[in-house]
Amino acid sequence: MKNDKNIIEVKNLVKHFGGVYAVNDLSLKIPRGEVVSIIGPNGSGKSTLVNLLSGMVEINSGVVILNDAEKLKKIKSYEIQDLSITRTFQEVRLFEQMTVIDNLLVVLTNRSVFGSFFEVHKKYHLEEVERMLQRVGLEAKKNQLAKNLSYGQRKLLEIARALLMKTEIYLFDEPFAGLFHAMIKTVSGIIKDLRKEGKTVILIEHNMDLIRELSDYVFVMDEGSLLAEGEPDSVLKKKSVIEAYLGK
Amino acid sequence: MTKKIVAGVLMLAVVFVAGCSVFGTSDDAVSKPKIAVILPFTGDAGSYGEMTKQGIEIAAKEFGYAGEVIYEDSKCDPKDSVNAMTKLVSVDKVQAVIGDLCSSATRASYPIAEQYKVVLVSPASTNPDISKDGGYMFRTIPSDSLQGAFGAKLVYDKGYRNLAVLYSNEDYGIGFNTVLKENFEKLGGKVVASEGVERTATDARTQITKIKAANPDAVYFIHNGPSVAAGILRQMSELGLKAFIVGSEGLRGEAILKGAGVSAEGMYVTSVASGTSAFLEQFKTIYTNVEVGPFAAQGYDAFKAIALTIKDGAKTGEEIKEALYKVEFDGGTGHVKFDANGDVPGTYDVFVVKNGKFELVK
Amino acid sequence: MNYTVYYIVHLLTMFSIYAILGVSLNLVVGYTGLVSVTQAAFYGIGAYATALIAKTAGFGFFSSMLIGVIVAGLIGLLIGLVLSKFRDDYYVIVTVGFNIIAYGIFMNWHSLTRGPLGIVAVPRPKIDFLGLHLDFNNNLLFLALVLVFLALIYFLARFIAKSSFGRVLKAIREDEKAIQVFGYNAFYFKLAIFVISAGMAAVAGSFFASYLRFTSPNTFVLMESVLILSMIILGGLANLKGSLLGAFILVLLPELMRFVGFPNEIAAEMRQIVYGVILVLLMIYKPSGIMGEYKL
Amino acid sequence: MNIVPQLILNSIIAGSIIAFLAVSFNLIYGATRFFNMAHGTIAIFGGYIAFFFFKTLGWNMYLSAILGILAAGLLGYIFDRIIYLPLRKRKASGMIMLVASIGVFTALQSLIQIFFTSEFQTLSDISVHDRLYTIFGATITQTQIYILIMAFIVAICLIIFLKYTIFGKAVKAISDDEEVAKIVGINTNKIIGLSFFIGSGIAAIGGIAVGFDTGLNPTMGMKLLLHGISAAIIGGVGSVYGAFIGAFVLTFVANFSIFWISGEWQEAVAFVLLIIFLIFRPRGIIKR
Repeated sequence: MKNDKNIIEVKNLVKHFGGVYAVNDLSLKIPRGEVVSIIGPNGSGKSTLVNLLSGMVEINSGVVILNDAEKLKKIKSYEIQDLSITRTFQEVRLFEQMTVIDNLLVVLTNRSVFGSFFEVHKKYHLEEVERMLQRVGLEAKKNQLAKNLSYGQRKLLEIARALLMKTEIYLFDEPFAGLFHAMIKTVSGIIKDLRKEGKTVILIEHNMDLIRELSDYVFVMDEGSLLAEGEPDSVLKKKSVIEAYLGK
Repeated sequence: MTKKIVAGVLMLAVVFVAGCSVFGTSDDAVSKPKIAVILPFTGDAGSYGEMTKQGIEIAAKEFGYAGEVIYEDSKCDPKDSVNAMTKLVSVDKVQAVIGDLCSSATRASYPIAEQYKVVLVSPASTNPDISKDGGYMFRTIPSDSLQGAFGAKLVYDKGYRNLAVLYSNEDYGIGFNTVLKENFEKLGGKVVASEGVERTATDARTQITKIKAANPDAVYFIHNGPSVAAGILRQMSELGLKAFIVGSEGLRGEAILKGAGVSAEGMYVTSVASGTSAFLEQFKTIYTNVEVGPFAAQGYDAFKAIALTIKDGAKTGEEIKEALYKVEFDGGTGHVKFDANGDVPGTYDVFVVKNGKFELVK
Repeated sequence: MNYTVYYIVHLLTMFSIYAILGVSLNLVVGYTGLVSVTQAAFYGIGAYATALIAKTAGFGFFSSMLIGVIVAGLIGLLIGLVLSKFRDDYYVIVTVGFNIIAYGIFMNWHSLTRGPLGIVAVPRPKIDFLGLHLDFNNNLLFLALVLVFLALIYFLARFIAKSSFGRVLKAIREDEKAIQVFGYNAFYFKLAIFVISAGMAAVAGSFFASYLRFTSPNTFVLMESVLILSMIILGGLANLKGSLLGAFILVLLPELMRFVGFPNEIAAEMRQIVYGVILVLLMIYKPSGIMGEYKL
Repeated sequence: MNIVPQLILNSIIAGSIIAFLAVSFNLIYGATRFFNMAHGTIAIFGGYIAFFFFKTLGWNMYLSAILGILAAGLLGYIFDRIIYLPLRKRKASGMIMLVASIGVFTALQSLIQIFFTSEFQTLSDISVHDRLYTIFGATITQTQIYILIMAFIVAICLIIFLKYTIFGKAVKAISDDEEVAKIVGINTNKIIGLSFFIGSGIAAIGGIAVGFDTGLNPTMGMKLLLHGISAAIIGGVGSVYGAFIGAFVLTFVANFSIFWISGEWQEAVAFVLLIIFLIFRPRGIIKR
């Protein structure tokens, strides 16, 4: 079901830390409006790829192409919002000593120093945050400090924060890790809604059932390069993929 | 809610304070003019403050002020001197103040005295610029412009032509250095190097190295912190500086002998006269086993000058000021008469450090 | 006025000046998480601006204060630019370096600051405006003026802390890398608050120089910055009322020590010891300070 | 008379004193990962203890020095046990420990002021001229030569000690990652306590050297430490060898700066150098 328009294309991407090649000459195309999963054993470069796409680490070489047009050699993390990209983190990174509502309001703020000075949060900002809290079931915890939430609640808050960015592309780095069943249903519901809205979701996940249920396309990475790609069912049956997971 | 309270309290404080300041409190009638003293009693120059106070106490007893003089400790720090002066003029409402010892402290507190028309008589600040500070400023110690000339002549007469100067980087040091340079060059000598060192810094090794490089035959060392100066004297001998060393009166403290030991041996010190023989006898009768300090006689004269004007009927600061320009008497340092700048002529003694003691050179 | 009123007014004035310094530094340390130990440099710039400019013809206290704020802001900008390259320990050490460099300039640039001689006869403010003639030589009136400016700065700081800008600062404090992902270039936000804080500190400097009628380099030493930092940590980080409380304790402590009756020649040292011990105990038992909302 | 030789000697003398601070600071920073602001005052404390035994009680000079070093080492160890260990247990951040060390610095400095007044005290015997040696027209005293030799010996011993002993390897492991070191079975608290003891002791040698050189004053602790930290950073934080070199780089630049600007600016020059170094070479000369 691949349509022709690619929202992101990565060409010969390389990222090394000292001698270690986390991402090794990786090239892949991510179609618009689909849920794409990236799977692979730990240390295969999945998180590094997401960090590269979100400007958290510098690209050593290779290029990232957006909407088959913009060619990017360098991505700065505070610029990815203009590229309509946002993300969550493998280890949750919330603003711990701030309230839940502040954790969400802060991403709706005007991006310029002077703008944010005189900005008064209009009613609809607060309503929007309220709606988002209901959607992830955290409205009761509104004035709690982020650090006092449970692990699952913190994951949900992070996803809520990403959704409020209303971008085209969402990078979810193991959003389901450590969630209870109820919360897994909420998050997969959110991902399905995003897909309905024509948004592109890049998902890093280990739970094969969720991958089959949610993703339109799957990339398998191993030791920093692309091992296989394709529809979830066909890819997951491939010998090489299973071996990569179970270890040679 | 608490934000409202804080805002309220702040506003209230402002209103209350502004309100009662408009009324203020009336000045109580001036009975007997009050005299106060601002000197360093703690800190580096604390020993000098004590010695000056002894001279003042003698005069206070003589004029029946014993026990009424208000003493404030300035630690030779301009900030403390200013605080003390502000308190004396606005609370104790004194008419005359004796002080301060260090030139920076005197010059910082003088503007406040002048504004409240209070006379300031310094027994020890020798910075030449103080003469031009204002009408209410008097001194019973000659300005460094005189000591600079005296010191320059002393070095020149001893046959030295290349003089280097190491001075402490504050009023006293800078003032003395400029005057010394002028006079020595007027006499035909050459000032080959002049290096400043921060008043509290003990490591003057770089400055001494520069001085040594100019190979002077005489070095004038101007400092008013004896224990710090002692460390620097040690460094001079450590760096093998071979030259005739002359110290300013700031170096005539016990701490120099205790701190520098053999490095101070043979050093000359110019110092303002420590008092006429009559004064020294009077001093000995009261403070039997105490050696008269460098500014005791000047402290005595400062108090006596003010007391004499009050005896002649001067009541307010202004009256005391006018009378001081006319007063003339034989004091602890000899004949005292203030010139138009409020300065007095001065005679100097010369001491040499011989086996650990200051000896008067005739 | 009798001595007690005079002394209370003196204490309140010093409280207000240190409260302004505390509030200004809290914006940087408490709200943005940048531990700066160079506030005394901006305090000094304000003091010297007033000391140098206030008595020249055509300028009064208020215009000198304005110039002080602008100059402190510009220098804050330069220092902020250099500081943007550093984090945590290194950030602290570089701010310490700037404080020492600033002290070196106050002490050794004789032609400008008259070095250790300091500047004497700094005038008190005067207001001759629409028939209102106020001469601030009277310490009570001067205190009223300082309190007004303290209130202004307090509410400006509160406005900043409550604004979206303040919320982004807190996010930077919590996780600078994360907030960048959401499109906020922390560099500009950190620079902006550093400049604002420098300007506020200059206001305190102007009042200090004018109150004392004198200014010299040895007030703006490194230990003064350490004192202001410890004060706001004691009061409570990221809580402006905490900074007022910290300033109050700092000014009141020496007076309380008088009643404890240490012999006066070691009173100053005993105060420092009590201060140091409080700081240590705070860091162990309540690192966010008395009213704090942020733990370093 | 060319002053370059004397400037070189001045720099070496000053450098050797700062080296004690820089080297010991690096050892403690390596193990604890926070800037201990009380380190300089602990060094001065060691100097004063030596002064107390040597000058006030008149004991033998070498014995007094050793007692000074042990006293400072013990003090450093005690501070770690009662302050920094509880803080580590509470997972306190490096900044919290830094501010706590500022508290220790303030209290300790005032304590010294009470017992020894703020007058300058010297350890050197002022009743006799120190033997002078002149090389190329520059003079250096016997005591200064002893300090110099001592600095080299201590640095070399520390480098060997850290490289080849279990303690050294443990400190290295802790500085990389304290958690991992714990898992591997290193009793981190004991090692950190020991590095405080050794670090404070070495710093005290610097304190005693200052006592012989320019004299002791309670408030010079912080100034000495800041030079030590600058030297450690310029040399390369965490590497003892780097700190040693950094000390001399710092003093050479500060001393030779007097060709362009007057001596009073030395303090500011040292920090301008540090900041420039931090901007262009944050890892310092010796890359770790």
